[in-house]
Amino acid sequence: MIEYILMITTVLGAIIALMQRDLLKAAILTGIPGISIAFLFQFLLAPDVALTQAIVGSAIVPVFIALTVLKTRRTEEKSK
Amino acid sequence: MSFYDIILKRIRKIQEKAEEEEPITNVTASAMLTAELTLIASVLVAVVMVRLIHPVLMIIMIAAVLIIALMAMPIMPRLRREQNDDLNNMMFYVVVALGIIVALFYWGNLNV
Amino acid sequence: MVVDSQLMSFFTAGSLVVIGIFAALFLDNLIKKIIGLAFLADGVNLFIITMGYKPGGIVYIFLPDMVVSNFAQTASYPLPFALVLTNIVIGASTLAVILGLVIILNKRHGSLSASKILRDKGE
Amino acid sequence: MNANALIAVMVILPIASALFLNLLHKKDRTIKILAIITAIVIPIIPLLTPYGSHFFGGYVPLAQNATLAQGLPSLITGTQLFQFHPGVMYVFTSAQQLMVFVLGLITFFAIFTFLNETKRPSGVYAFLMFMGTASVSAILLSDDIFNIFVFFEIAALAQVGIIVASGIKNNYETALKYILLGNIAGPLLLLGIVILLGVTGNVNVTDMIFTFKQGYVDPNSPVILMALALIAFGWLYASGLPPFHTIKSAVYSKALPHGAALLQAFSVFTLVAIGIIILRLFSYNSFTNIAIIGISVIAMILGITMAIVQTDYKRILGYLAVGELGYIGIGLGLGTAFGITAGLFQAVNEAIITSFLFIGFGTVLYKTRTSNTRKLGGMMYVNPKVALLVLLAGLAMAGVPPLNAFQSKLMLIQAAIQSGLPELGIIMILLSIVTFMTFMKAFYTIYMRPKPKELEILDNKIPRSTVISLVALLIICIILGLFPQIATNSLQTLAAGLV
Repeated sequence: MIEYILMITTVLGAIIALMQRDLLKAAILTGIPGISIAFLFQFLLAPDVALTQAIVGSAIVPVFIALTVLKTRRTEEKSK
Repeated sequence: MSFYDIILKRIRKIQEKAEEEEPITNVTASAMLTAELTLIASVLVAVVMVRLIHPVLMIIMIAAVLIIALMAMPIMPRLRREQNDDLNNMMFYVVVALGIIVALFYWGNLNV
Repeated sequence: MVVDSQLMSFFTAGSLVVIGIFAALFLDNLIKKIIGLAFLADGVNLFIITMGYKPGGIVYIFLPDMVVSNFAQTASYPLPFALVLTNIVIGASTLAVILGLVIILNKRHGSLSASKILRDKGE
Repeated sequence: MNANALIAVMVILPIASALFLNLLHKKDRTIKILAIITAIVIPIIPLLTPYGSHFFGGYVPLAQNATLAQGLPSLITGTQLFQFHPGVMYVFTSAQQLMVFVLGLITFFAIFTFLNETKRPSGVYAFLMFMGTASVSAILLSDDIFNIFVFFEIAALAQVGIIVASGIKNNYETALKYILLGNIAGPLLLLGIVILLGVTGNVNVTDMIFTFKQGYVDPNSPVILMALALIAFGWLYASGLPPFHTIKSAVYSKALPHGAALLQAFSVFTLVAIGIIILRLFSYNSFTNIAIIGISVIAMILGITMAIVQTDYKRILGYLAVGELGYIGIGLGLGTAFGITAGLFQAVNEAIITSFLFIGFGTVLYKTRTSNTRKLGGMMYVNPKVALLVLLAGLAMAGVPPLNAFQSKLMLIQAAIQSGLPELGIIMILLSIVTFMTFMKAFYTIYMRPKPKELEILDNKIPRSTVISLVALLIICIILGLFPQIATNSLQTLAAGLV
């Protein structure tokens, strides 16, 4: 049962992260699909991959993107 | 006014519409014309390969290609504007090509 | 459970891929594009893992107190998992390169909009 | 077990020397010597290596492992389990020998010209060149399709690095576009690979073909068609066929001349390697060849017609290089042994000739710092010898006897006529004439027409090493043109194995 919740959070988290106007929020919310996918890997009998994904997907990728946002600009400008 | 002049005039007109910052010299116009003729000729020769499917279909398609080419005469300026360096444009064509390739392989496996 | 969890996992991976391609195609902001591409890679990884999953199987780590034949029958297929480990690392390093380029471009143009800074330069 | 270590050295040596070059930063003299030595050694290794296959970690198939094979029950020795390749396997035949040799040669000339045209060779540029060479030779050698994917990604990163290191205007934008598109194509290629893995159970191409042949899986199942389509899509990205021809030509035009010469060699050999994999896996599907021919014809037409209307001569060369890729694709797509031989021979020739052209036109950039044909002119009086060499390169690209592309294009046309498609021959002749016309237009505007007043020519004389490289490439062109059987004999066996 838990895996279905994880799948739903994965997809919803991805959509929500892309719907943010504040890029920092989007960057942080990128971690939600990452960590849900890590738990999914655990459920799908891949514990070692789950560890790697938990670090990369929930920590490294959001932090990289957040640092980029902090070094560039916070909000998404209107596209012409 | 011969057919050549008509094509040349239309090419220059479209170029002036297309890119104002780029000066229209004789070199660019004649290059455009060469590319145009190369395009049409090679497409026509390529269409001849339809004969492997059906000869009559080939004749119909060659006639259709000729008519379309003469209708939309300066194709090359438009084609050049399509193949620009804009990322969104390239991304669009890439995704479209992905769809086309997948569809073509399924179609071809059934029909070829 | 009536619905096969493996099938649902495949659908999740497919939807992640679709979301990623949509974001890369239709969102103008570069950060959003990059996040979408990260989702695309995640979806592919999830697809691979789901492919190696065996319903009702066990983890592919051979513990000393296991029977070999029983392990061979019930363990999930480890090769895709090794591929995913490689792919996660590749994705992270590529992401770092992309973000570095984005920072430099933002310094130059003061913008993150693909239609502004990655447009045709007419050359 | 015939584990042939030198095969691995072909990939490991460039990577090792690249990492080592990165370590000793700012020691220009040491870096120069080391890079030159490595660049000389890289083409020599394939000539010394005996044919065979290398199994990483010594994981040979059970059938070849005498110690394990004895005393195994028949339920293992009887099944395909006995034949499977458990580890990463590199195959080295005469065709791979020729291609890796040519790739190493182009790497040598690129490094040679780079080290003498730049004052301070320290930095990541040589590192990236060696990494790209290593990954493309691995793509050529590897029989393990996931290994090919990994080196595909490394090659993409190395190409992006070469663009970024060039320091030409707007190179960062082009690099970002290239890597963003690569992040769409790469995962989809991986998706196709793992679909094959899921269906056949392993990533070794030989084993996949074995499973197809033995009928363990249905080769016409829609899942495998999806894999075929996705792998073909990744192939388009790696080789720069449409819809990636715009970004690929932009990539060529944003790299320094020696870098561009190397980049086009990368894409040519990646096209050949992954195209061969596709043919080996999917040649049972008669639509594969048709699709390859169609894509190649589109690439030729779009590339060459777009090359005519450009004004930046590096962009012209980039589009011409993309258009010339179509000849190779047609050779591969014809499906006959003669056609595939012609295609591979054309690949070798084009890699040589296009790097010849890039390095030759690079002298113009070196003298004037501009690549816009509108601002250029009168370079003939500056250095007539180089102008003559560049003209010969253009003749070679157009396929004028006795230069090498003449032989391969003749073979391609013969193959097209033999397999009942003379239209392809007509298109190829027409487009090579237009190619020559395009080249002559660029050549005229750069070299022959009177020099514009506002064009100032720097008085730094062209390094002798550049001229030496050009002459050497010309000699290779003439040799391959006079004795094509040198190349074709070594390519025939691979081509015969594909049909």
